[in-house]
Amino acid sequence: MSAYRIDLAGTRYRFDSLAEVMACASPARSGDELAGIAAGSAQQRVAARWLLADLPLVLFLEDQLVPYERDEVTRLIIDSHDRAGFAPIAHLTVGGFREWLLDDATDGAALASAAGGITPEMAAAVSKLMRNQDLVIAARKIENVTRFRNTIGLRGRLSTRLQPNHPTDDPQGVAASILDGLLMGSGDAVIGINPATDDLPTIARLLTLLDDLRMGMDMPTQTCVLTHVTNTLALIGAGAPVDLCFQSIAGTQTANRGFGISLALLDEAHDATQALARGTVGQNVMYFETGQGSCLSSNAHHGVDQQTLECRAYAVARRYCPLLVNSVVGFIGPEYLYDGKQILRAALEDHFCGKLLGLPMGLDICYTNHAEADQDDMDTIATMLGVAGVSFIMGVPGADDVMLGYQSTSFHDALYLRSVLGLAPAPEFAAWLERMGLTDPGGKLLRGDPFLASVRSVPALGGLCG
Amino acid sequence: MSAYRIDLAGTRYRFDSLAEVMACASPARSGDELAGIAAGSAQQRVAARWLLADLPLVLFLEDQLVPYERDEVTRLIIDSHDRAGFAPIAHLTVGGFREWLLDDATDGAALASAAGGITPEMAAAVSKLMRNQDLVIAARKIENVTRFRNTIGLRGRLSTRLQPNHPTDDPQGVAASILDGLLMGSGDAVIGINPATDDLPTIARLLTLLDDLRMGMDMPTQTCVLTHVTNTLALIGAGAPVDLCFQSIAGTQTANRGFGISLALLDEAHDATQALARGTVGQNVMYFETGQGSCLSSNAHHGVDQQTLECRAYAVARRYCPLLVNSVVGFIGPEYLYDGKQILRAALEDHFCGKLLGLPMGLDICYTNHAEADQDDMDTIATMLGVAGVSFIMGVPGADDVMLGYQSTSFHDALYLRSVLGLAPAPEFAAWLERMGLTDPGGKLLRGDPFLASVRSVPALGGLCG
Amino acid sequence: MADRPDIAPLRQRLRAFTNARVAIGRVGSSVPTAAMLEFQLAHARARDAVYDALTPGAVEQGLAGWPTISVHSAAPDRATYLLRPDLGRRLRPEDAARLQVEQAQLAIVIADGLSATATMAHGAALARAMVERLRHDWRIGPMVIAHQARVALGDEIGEAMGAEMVVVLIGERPGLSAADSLSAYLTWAPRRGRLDSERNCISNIRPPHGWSIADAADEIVRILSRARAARCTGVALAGGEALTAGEGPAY
Amino acid sequence: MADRPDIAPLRQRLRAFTNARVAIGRVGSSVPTAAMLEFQLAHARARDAVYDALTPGAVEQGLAGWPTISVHSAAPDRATYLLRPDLGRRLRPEDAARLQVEQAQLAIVIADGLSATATMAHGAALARAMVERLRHDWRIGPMVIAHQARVALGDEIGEAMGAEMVVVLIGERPGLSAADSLSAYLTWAPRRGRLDSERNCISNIRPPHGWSIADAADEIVRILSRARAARCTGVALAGGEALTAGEGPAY
Ligand code: B12
Ligand code: B12
Repeated sequence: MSAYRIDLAGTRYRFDSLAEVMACASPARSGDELAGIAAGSAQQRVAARWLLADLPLVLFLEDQLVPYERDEVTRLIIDSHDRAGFAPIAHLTVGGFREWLLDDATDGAALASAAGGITPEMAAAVSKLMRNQDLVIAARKIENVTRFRNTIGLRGRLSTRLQPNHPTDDPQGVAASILDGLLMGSGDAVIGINPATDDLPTIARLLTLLDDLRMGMDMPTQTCVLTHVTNTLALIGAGAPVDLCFQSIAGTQTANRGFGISLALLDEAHDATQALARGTVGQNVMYFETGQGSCLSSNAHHGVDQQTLECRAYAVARRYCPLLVNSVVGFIGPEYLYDGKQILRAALEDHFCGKLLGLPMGLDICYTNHAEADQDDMDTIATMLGVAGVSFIMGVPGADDVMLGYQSTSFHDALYLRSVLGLAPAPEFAAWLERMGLTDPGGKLLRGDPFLASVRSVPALGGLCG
Repeated sequence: MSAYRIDLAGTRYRFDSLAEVMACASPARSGDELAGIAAGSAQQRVAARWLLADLPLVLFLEDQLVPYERDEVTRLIIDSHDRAGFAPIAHLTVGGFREWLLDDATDGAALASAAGGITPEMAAAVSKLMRNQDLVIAARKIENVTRFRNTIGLRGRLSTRLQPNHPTDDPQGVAASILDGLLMGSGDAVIGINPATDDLPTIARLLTLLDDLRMGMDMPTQTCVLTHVTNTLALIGAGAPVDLCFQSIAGTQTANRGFGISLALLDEAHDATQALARGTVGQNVMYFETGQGSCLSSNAHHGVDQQTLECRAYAVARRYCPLLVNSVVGFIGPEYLYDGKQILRAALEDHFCGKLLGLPMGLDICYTNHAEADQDDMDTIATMLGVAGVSFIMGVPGADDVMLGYQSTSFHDALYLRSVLGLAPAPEFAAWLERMGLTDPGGKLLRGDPFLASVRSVPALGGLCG
Repeated sequence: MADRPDIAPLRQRLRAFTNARVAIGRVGSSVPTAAMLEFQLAHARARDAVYDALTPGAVEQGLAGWPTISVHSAAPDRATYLLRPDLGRRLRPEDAARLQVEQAQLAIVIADGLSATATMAHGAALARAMVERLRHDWRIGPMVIAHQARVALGDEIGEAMGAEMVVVLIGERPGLSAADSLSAYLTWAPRRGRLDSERNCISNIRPPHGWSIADAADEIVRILSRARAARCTGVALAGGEALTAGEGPAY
Repeated sequence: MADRPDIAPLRQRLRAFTNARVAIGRVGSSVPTAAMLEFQLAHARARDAVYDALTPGAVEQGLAGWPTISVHSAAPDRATYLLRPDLGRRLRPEDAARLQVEQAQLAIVIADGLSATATMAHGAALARAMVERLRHDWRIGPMVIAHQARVALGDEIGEAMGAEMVVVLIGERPGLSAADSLSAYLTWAPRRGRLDSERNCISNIRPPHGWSIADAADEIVRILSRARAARCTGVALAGGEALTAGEGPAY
């Protein structure tokens, strides 16, 4: 750990560590203020950025923000670093890296082959030098494609996680939301329930419900109950129909311990899920969720800013070639992301950094009622991410999650994005929607009456279809 | 003026006038708070919206927010109301009007033929019920095309006003900025200077400079010095090369008097400018600027909210079939639009309402240093407007207007929008850019060396080209 | 703005199974006006619930004379509370001393959390139901009414009162469809620095839509007695339910 | 991050004619890193200028002993000032009375406006240059140093002092490239309710880039004597310059 200094407009700024440079270079953010590591003034923030711009990328391989000896995530990052991928950018400063990313000559292929050589810290650093439009331009270039029963992340596509939560995990309540979502063209990324309970029999029942629905309607998609990875392991052992293994992950070993996980446990879960070999077009089996603030929230932040820590969670994720990764960007509350502006910025950073590191990034564009945000902000964030090429977003009935007490994107929001940006669902799912009479050949949503008639015989839909 | 009441969630809300309903239904905005007419609580705001949603559109033809007898803008609105255009929507409430606008069955043609039947107050009212995404969806449908030496407002196009201001109106300083802008593909909407002075000889010199440059480079675009309409009339009289007649306008007679104008004066200016017949592909000759807050700023707001007054300025504008209209949305400062969120919202409203009323809407996406906004906000606003189909934006060197002391969009910002949204300049100008070797046949910007060589002979460029 | 006649029946069927905003219809890609305004009203009310202040009188009234003591966290106001959860987890210094004279085996805290609306609606009733069930087995102190409180404030309160166990009844962050939902967080051997993994939680206490008061109180009693036997709460206590996956759908 | 070598010459040529941010180069569609950071630094400094406080000492020092009197507008702080221009146009009540004892023909106000940085940089020097030129023709009162002031605050000040004319030297809103630009606003027969069309303005006083102090003072003197003769300022006074359009380019 060495000190960093810069003279700017007649003032000398001093930072005691690389972590301090990174924290001060971040855009204003309540979580970094809560942690006491944010820049004290706008000029200090610019000074930190200027300093950062001139630091060589290789420095991040030497000066560890979280010590190698004490953190398995750092060890993962350093030990798996792809020197060959890094070669084309090894000579750059952070400021030069920004320009390389934005240069027209740097295309998707160049970015893909560099991904393994870019560490989370490098991604975080360069993102701090990027304006919102830079984050859009660079993210758009990157196409990270994954497959299970359909193909996620192709250019010109936008998928959705259908999120049919219910406060008491009532199967018919869940099914009602799923039916509503399908009628709105939602569900190609995954149909995924956050269970209200950790009770294994209940979760097993939900998994069976989802599998019966999927098979009954012959849907080319995957399902998931977002319970703890240990539960999923137990359910796999008991023969429950598990498509994807879900887990929340964070950027430090200690924070992951707070989540009750370790790399060893994730390795085990990944192997067990892949052994089921339930995918048809591919075998990406993991679904991870992340979100700025989780390390601070569990007191495991090592004085590092929340956005850099978020990027480190992506290093954990990419070890497992996940089908889906999404940042639940406004979920916890205003103590980490204060208002619509901070949520938007964090969403663009998470999306860009995740994609840069090679991940199939979706976003849970959301806010809580104690944050300074509203639907107008969600519309803005969704549009920006749509232009940036987000892989998937959430689909929640009417945007109101009645179990988790927050607002996410609605089925309508996805239709809006698809319509104004000319995007389509995953190709296999789009074909299914058309086959079922839910969309016309141009992909335009229809009323769905033939669909309702045809799925009346699916037992899991019980009396819902009338 | 009658009172309006509604019961909502056990509370009775009462509004003393339609103006009060409109003001309370507006999204939170510092200018309405300054005027003392904003909603006092979030619930009161929703109550006003609910009430507004159920009011019939025809009410706005009867209950005048600004008295007919005392205001020539009101008289213009009422006397020029197009009953035939209004017929298809005459039966609707404001809430139903929103749904009509968003319905897939309502296409651009339907909207164009209704435009003359929609009053500014109806447009303002429905916009208050629209989320940001609604404002995008509806605005996108509308294509208002105008022509002078090129064609502005076509779908898939984005034009720019090249704004080469200089603190002392120095001709070479102005020319330097113009050259920079052309090298960046800017200038198809207009090359327009805000003069630092009202001195007629200086303005005449600037007009001649612009005309010489345009002819010297054979550019299919128009030029303008944004001085007061009386000055332009005098300059026309003196034979100066005037392409477009500029004027700032507002939504009430009193506010316009504050600007030193009246409809009669604008009529005269319009006629005089058209008589010059300098257009080649069309004869739209007026260029208007507006901006929320101008009426309140001149104490001429009649207790009406600033967004409704802004819409009334559009009624003034459409009388003259202008080539260009733009709202200078964040120019005055935080007392009217507090932060990035309020500027964005106002920008989307102004853009949608202007287009709905039939205008070729551009936006000066901007902020001042005493507002809570920064470049990230500008990126967001520009992207949203790009998706919404804005006709033109400003192009200022490095986004920094060194004369007016505010930040607008840069040449780069326009390139960004064109690249991520697949937009092109006005067709005639795009062809010129290619002809001059400034872009390749795909529209991609080149280095411009052949252009620099070829314009070296234009006298107005003096020693600039080296 | 009325429902399209042909949408209403499906909506009614789906709405019978969930209070999620299903089958709200659409115009183009957009939400119909009425559904949009309902959403905005719900949002306005949820925002108000966040800023609602806990009036001790409202709680005391429901406690039928059981003694109370009011304490404040170190967060002086709502704005600070929202941005500084660390302050909401610490007592205002003068209040710690006041609590030390109130020794008890079981400390019950009625806290505003993120919804004083929820606390005022259900806090006193649940506390009373707990007392009825527990007074013979536990020495219960005065009800601690806590302002600008986070869950972990219970740790310092319980520690000051020398309690074996603390139960914090606290307003959950208000959702659009539920601004009055209460949670109970149970912590064995409360003391500053306890982790959330060392607690248990019963959420969604909200008659008639969520847990009833009686059922929630029974569940709390059940956990309390298991905790006393195991001398712990949290993940160490959880588990025990056998997994019988594959038993077939229950719908 | 260095300039591309082939861009520098054009940049140098263009920059010689304007301080606009011309020829900053591009990477793809974007601004190069160094130019972006320069912009951000300028923005940070302009923001600071807005919040900079006017220290009367800094102004008094430059006035070489000329008496001063400090007044405040009705806007109690900067945040209020920014949102409530109406308050910045009214005197704090106690200050009006203090001014009434200071009768003068010409009132000179040195006001913070939107950039105390500008006021502290050039306010005193310009006021002194005015006094030197005017003291024999005008009875000048003490310099009024005004805090949280808008242009129109001069109307109430001039009225209280019984002045024929008020000159307000006030900090312009800071731009990115000029955070220290001063304006002079001149109003004949100042009284509350005057319109902006009844004033004249000299802006961009900012040596060495804008008006020099001497030239600005001369221009103010010129307008003052014309105003005295015409007994008005504003649009009624302006004009007079003959139009000689078509005289050909001057570049
Ligand atoms: C903001 C601004 C405005 C705003 C003012 C509203 C507001 N609420 O702030 C608006 C957009 C309304 C405006 C309008 C005009 N402005 Co103006 N404006 C400015 C700007 C960019 C900043 C002013 C500032 O910082 N003031 C300091 C703060 C503290 O003052 P304030 O009390 O908050 O605001 C008052 C003054 O700004 C004043 N004011 C603003 N413009 C003008 C112009 C004149 C001639 C006068 C007498 C007063 C005046 O009105 C405000 C309300 O009382 C300056 C540029 C600059 N470098 O100064 C141009 C500037 C002052 N304006 C200018 C002009 C020409 C005009 C217009 C005549 C344009 C037109 N052709 O219609 C109108 C007329 C205003 C009027 N009613 O008489 C010129 C003045 C040139 C000159 N030397 O006379 C300037 C220098 C810009 C330029 N170079 O073109 N303006
Ligand atoms: C916000 C929230 C979180 C946040 C808390 C961080 C924060 N800074 O607020 C995060 C995302 C970290 C979180 C994590 C988890 N949560 Co949680 N969370 C919630 C939520 C949505 C709101 C909580 C609230 O309003 N609290 C009130 C305020 C005033 O309290 P606070 O002091 O500000 O915040 C504390 C509590 O929220 C507490 N907390 C949050 N979740 C949980 C879960 C358990 C089991 C415990 C003991 C405590 C706890 O931790 C916070 C910090 O001390 C509730 C839903 C609900 N309806 O209540 C679910 C909820 C409480 N969480 C739940 C679960 C299952 C979890 C996890 C175990 C998920 C997982 N599988 O990893 C983890 C574990 C947390 C831990 N470290 O032990 C369940 C609990 C079910 C139950 N009856 O046991 C709930 C009810 C949601 C649900 N139905 O699925 N959660």
